[in-house]
Amino acid sequence: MFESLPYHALNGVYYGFILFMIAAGLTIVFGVLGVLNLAHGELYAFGAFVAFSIVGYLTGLVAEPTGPVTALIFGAVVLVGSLAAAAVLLPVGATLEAAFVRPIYDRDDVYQLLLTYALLLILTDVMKFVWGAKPLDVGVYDGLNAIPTTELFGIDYPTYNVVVVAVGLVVFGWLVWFFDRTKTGRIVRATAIDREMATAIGVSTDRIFTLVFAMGAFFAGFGGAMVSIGPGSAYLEMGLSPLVLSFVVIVIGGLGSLRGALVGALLVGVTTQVVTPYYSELELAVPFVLMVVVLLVRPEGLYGTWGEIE
Amino acid sequence: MLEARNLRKTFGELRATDDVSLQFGTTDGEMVFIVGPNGAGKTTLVNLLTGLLTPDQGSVVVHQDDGDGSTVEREITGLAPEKRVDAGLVRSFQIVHVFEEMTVRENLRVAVLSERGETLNVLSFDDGHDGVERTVDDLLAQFRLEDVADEVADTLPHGDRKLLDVAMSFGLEPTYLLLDEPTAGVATREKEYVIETIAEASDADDVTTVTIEHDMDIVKSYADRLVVLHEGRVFREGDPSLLETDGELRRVLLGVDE
Amino acid sequence: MTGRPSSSNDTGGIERRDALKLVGGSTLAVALAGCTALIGDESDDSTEDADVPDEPIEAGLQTFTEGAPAVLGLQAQYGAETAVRRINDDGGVAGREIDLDVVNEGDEHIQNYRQFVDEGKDVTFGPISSGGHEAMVPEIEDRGVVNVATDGTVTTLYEESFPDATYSFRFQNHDVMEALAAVNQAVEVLGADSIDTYAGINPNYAFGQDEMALFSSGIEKLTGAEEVYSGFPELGADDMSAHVTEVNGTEPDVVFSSCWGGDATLLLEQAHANGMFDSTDLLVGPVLYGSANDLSADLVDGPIYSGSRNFYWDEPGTDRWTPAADLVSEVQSEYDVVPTAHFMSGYGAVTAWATAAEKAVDVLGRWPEQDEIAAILEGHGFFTPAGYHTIGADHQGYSNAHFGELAWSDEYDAAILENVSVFAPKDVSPPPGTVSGDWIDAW
Amino acid sequence: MSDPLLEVSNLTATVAGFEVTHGIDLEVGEGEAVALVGRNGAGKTSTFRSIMGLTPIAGGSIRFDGEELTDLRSELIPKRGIGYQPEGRDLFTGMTVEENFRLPIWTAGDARGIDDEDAVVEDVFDLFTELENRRDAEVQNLSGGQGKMTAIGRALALQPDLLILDEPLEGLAPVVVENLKSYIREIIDRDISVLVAESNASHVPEIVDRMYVIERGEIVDSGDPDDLVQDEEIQLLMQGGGT
Amino acid sequence: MSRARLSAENLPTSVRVVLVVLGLGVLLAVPDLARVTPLSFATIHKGLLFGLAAVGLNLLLRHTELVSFGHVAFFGTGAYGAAVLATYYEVSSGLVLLAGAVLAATAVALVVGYLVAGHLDIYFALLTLAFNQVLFAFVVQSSFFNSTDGLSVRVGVDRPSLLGLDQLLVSAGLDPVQAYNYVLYYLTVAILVVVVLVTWKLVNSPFGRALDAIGQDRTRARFIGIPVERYVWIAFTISGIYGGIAGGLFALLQLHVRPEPVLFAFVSGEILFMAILGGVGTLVGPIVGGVILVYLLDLARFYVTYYHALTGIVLLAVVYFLPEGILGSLPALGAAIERRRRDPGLVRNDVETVVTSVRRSVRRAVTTVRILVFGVN
Repeated sequence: MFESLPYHALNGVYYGFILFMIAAGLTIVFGVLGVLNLAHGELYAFGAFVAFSIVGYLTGLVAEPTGPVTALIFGAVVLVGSLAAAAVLLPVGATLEAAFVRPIYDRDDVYQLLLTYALLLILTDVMKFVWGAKPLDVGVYDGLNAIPTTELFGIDYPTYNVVVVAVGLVVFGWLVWFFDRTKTGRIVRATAIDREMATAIGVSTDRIFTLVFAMGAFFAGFGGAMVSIGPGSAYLEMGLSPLVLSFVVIVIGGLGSLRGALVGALLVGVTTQVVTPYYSELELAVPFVLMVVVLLVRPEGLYGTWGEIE
Repeated sequence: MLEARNLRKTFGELRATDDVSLQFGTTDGEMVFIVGPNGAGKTTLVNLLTGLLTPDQGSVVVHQDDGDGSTVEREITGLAPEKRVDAGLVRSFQIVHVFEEMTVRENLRVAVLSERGETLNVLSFDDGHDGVERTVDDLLAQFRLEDVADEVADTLPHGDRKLLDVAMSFGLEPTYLLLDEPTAGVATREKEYVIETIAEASDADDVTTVTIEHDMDIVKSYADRLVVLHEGRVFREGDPSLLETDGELRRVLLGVDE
Repeated sequence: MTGRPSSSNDTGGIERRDALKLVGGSTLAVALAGCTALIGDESDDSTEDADVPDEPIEAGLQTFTEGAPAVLGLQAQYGAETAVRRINDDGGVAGREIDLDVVNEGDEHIQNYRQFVDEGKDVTFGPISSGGHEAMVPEIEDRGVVNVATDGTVTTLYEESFPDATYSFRFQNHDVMEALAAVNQAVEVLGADSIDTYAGINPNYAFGQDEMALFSSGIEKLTGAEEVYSGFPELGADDMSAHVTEVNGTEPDVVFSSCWGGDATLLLEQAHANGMFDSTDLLVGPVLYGSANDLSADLVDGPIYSGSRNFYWDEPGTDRWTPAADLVSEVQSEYDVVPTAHFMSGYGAVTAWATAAEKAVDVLGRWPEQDEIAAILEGHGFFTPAGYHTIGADHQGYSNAHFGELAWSDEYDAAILENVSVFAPKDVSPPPGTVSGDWIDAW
Repeated sequence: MSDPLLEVSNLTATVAGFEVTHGIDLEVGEGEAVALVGRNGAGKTSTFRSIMGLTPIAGGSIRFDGEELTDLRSELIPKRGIGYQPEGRDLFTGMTVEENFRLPIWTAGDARGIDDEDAVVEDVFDLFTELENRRDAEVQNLSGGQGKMTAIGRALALQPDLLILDEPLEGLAPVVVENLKSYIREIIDRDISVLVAESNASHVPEIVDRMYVIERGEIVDSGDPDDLVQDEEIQLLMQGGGT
Repeated sequence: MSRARLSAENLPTSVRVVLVVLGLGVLLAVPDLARVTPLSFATIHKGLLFGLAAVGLNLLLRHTELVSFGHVAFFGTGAYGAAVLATYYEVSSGLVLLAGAVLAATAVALVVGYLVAGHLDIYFALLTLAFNQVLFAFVVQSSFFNSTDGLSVRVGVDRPSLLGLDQLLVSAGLDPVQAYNYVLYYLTVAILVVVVLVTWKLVNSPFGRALDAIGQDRTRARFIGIPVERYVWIAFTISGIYGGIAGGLFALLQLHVRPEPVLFAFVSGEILFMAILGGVGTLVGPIVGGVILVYLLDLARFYVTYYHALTGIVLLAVVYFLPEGILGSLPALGAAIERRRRDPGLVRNDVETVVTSVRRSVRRAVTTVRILVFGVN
């Protein structure tokens, strides 16, 4: 009964990295701006739709993969397309922050929730207007899987999954590098830790907030793009469940903690995938039970410190 | 009597409270003042006594009259703050803690209602208790808050908020009242009045007060006993006249080399 | 029960001659079938003298118009609109045109129905959701405005929960039909003797659970096969690899899946990517073809058979059944999709009601009341491009069930079915008044 | 005398809509070291925060180097050349001492005309020699004195024309206080203007040339520190006695 | 968190009396209003029920200042409580069903409340959300609750009886469905009035003041002797009971209960938004918010294609222009209009303000683009 366990764990790792990419943006925004962005899931969906258009266009320019080399080219084109799709989210996120979120930072939390909920609804219809009401599948999944990866090791693990894990690791690595090593990243951290003091050394918190929200949107969109080039498709309400799961992930990991988001995501991903085949009925409940247990035992989450990115 | 026994509390590498043993209320209505430079551990000690912090080591004990003249010891080290209030232990805060969106009267009313064990009452109106209102009126008068009785707390000048904080503590009819810098930020002319009120109330109701205070004039005039903390330890304990006589104490406390 | 399916070369289960008798000469039936030539220009004037109001018929359809389930819902909408268009082009129902309002069903089925009734709708159609339909039935009975469900195929609904419904009908067959058609198809492809083990991957809600249960009892009856795995990914899942992995681990002869919409594409994509077709001989799915327009050529590659409920657009063949002749091109030019079974859900629901209403006007000589239309709908027979349908005395639809091998068509740029088998209603669904479970047990 | 570097006139600041300072006037000349002395809560911190643009101003003006600061966005004020060590430390926790020094250069270095970032950082370490071997320590692990030094160092890294220090000596052990005083004197010797707040008047004469006494949000006296510290009335005030 | 003091309570008593009478009048007239206007009676009824749940949520939100993301758990528990009694125990008395609803919700609220009472802020919010989703997952998986198809609230096909009042109306010649809905509606109104009165009494009692104390300064509350966690627990349970009553009535209204509409966590969010929309600082604002949001969510789709956006824009407008929610902002709005009537010159200022803020927004957007193109700093 349990001989497939390693496969389930591998599937969980892949799923965890998908969750991580979505949750990372949410946790950054929350960590720095202190705003729980309910529209995050829609930005993720937005990324998926944009990826449908951009990746679809780009792969239309290259041939379907026929051998390992063309497959690699194909894969590269898809990845570039996904990045381009996520990049579209940068101005979207920045505009949302500057136009809508900024005026209400000093309002009560609940109004921020209401505002981001309103944005969620509006974004949904923006997508409906642009891409229509039906699910869209860019259909590059098969082409991606034509790149041989794990077959070389005799494991039947779709190349797409390998790509997601690799990309997820790169995203994590990049984020850690950004916040630990770059000037801008450390300025962002300083702003998160102490807004006033950051101002007092010359940081424009307005700009940092815009940047961070744009970044959050970028990673949400990138997560969406990665899903959209995978076996799933882009559809309007696709953001709801990842949004709720992202809450779970960042709470388990500790609010504002990147490492926490990664560990939380992998924990949720692997647990869900390992439990699901044996106890299907628990699939929905697993992440939440996990979160309740973590919060009751460690109220701060596994890593987190409030408002600090680490 | 309220007693600290070998209390110790560390934060990281910092020993905020280091093996402190003290007794308060050895005489009825005693006024003890705790003084010491910033960082001496005064507030930490009060937090340990009132249950905001749990000590790493040591215990907090109250000696209670068991009714037939003898006293029993009751250890309250692990007791929740609200339970300590029942045991007669009340405090005010250095940073004002009042209910910002309530009026002054409402603030006092909650305290008095709580003291009377009425807070679970849902059948009456909060302002429908004559006895409570009389007490609130008394407190308002006692702390000169009548004029601002219907002002919302967060619109009050700092001094009045401070007075309100202290007044709420008095509304709880404490046996032991721990006051963390009750006069900090209070206008100078009102300072005397605040401390005078505390002294009077302490006398009248046999309340033992433990007050953190920086103003040495006040300490000199009102202290029955002085406790000097320095670097987490009890540096001196005794008569307030020490302030005049003890050179080392003056240096530590006032930063004055003489 | 023999389990012996009729093939597509038969007459399609229902005898044409019987069917034509039931048409009763109504122009409408012909219009709906999409072929006025069927009875030439011999028009029937009986409804023209009837006492019928002038204003159009207000009709409401609730269906999933957006998001993941729109894969099915929009097809139903296209179907209903196409039927309405044809009816109106042909002069309406006893001279009355139909005005169709479409609304997204969401999770608010009862609320939607109430709103339609409050707006004064003469008839309502929908929903897709089976749970939503179940919730609506008593409300429909209370309000007394006829609703013909497009879908909502809970098996037990009219068998056990509401055996005495008056105003609530369902055009689609109940889901026992699809599950049993899948059983029969599997037996036909692999042979009963070669099926020793089976597995299931079904959406984790009432529909998926029911379908799996029905498939299990059916296949065990016919082949004595043993279930080796049954997984239930949540509806609208992001990932099914756990279940595919388990299937790979247990290597069943047949895999059954009632996944639909995005779940169906997800399943096929992950099944291919994880090499599931190396581990199993056959995948049968009653509603996979619902995603015909969202599949790609590589996804339909493999031993995959899909049901298409009571309608597959190439069956009966257009050369033999002219009403279907123009349909695909009409739908493709109008909506840029090939029609699927859910198209017929919408088309058929509207047609069922419209033909019944027309028949009622014929009989009564005036516009019928709700209960009169309802009475006529019981046991009502009518044609659509899919052939002949009846609404049983138990208020649910009975029509032929279609099943075939998934294949790719460059011509249509969509998935198609090849080697379509057609199962007569009596072979795959219990007679009205019999509970499905009991019926299968009695095989 | 030329125009003062910093000129605060008639400054009224509000916190939560409540006036915390009333008509403050003070000046700091080029290269001058000035103290603002008063008890806890007298209005020192509010005055400083107003200068830094962190506390809203209800009236009055703040001129720095001939420019009006009151309309300036607060993040531009450090870029004009004011370094600020807030009361407490408010260091950027989770980051090293060195990072705390580099941050202001990254944000305001261009505006301050700093070309050689490393040179500036080393300069700060040269001043606070005992931070040298704590360079890579995360700031939350520093002792009280080291924390204060880091906070001052961070303000210095801006290469400010004016350094505002809010109770730099508060809460430190006497030895450390002496140490820190000598550092501050060294900074003053580098021709940086300093405005320092103190609640303990006794330190002041050793550090500054001139002092203001603040009480209840108003400047009540100013002059030579040596004279003022001897003044009975000021002593009384500082100890909190009545007037 | 600090909230401005309740503006609505600053209204003169006479105005308030007029408003109360007006409100009650409108409530009572809804069935007739719905007959002569295109307003949907059923939707308003549903909105009132969600509003009732939002009143319960607001008890926590306004007084203890805790944001619950899991309030629909109690609404759903209540609804299912009634459905289980009807389906499995053939209970046909509406009152008994309602009692079952309240009992079920109370039990769940007691358990959840005990576990979350010590948590604050976002942790409280997300814990309540988690319990909500665990409950949802449990019901969806359970064949006892008939998983996603849900349970009927009828015995057979019969509607529950409502104290025989509906029968009375039927014998007076009313259509049975209409009779049932009218009686249920007026029962709802009666319960609503009672609940509002009880809430009013509650929040103005010593206990209510203690809850305010907890919300405004937990530490202080503790140090005046209030057992904070216990009181939060009690308040949480009371708020859950409101949810249960509303859910039970909803079960009686819909006569069928399915998990998504009454247990899914997003509906919890909607209840929260109802309270904010109507006015957190007011007693009956959440009811107004409930009716409006339910109306938008349920019926906007009948009228416009982009109904999500419509709802979103309404909410945006409330956030920006009615900062205290609809009811909460009425006094300020009234005063502003009154001022402008007396001094029309102010309108010009308003226009200027709008122009300036638009210009500022444009400038911000330009800056934003510049940041993106040239990077930060």
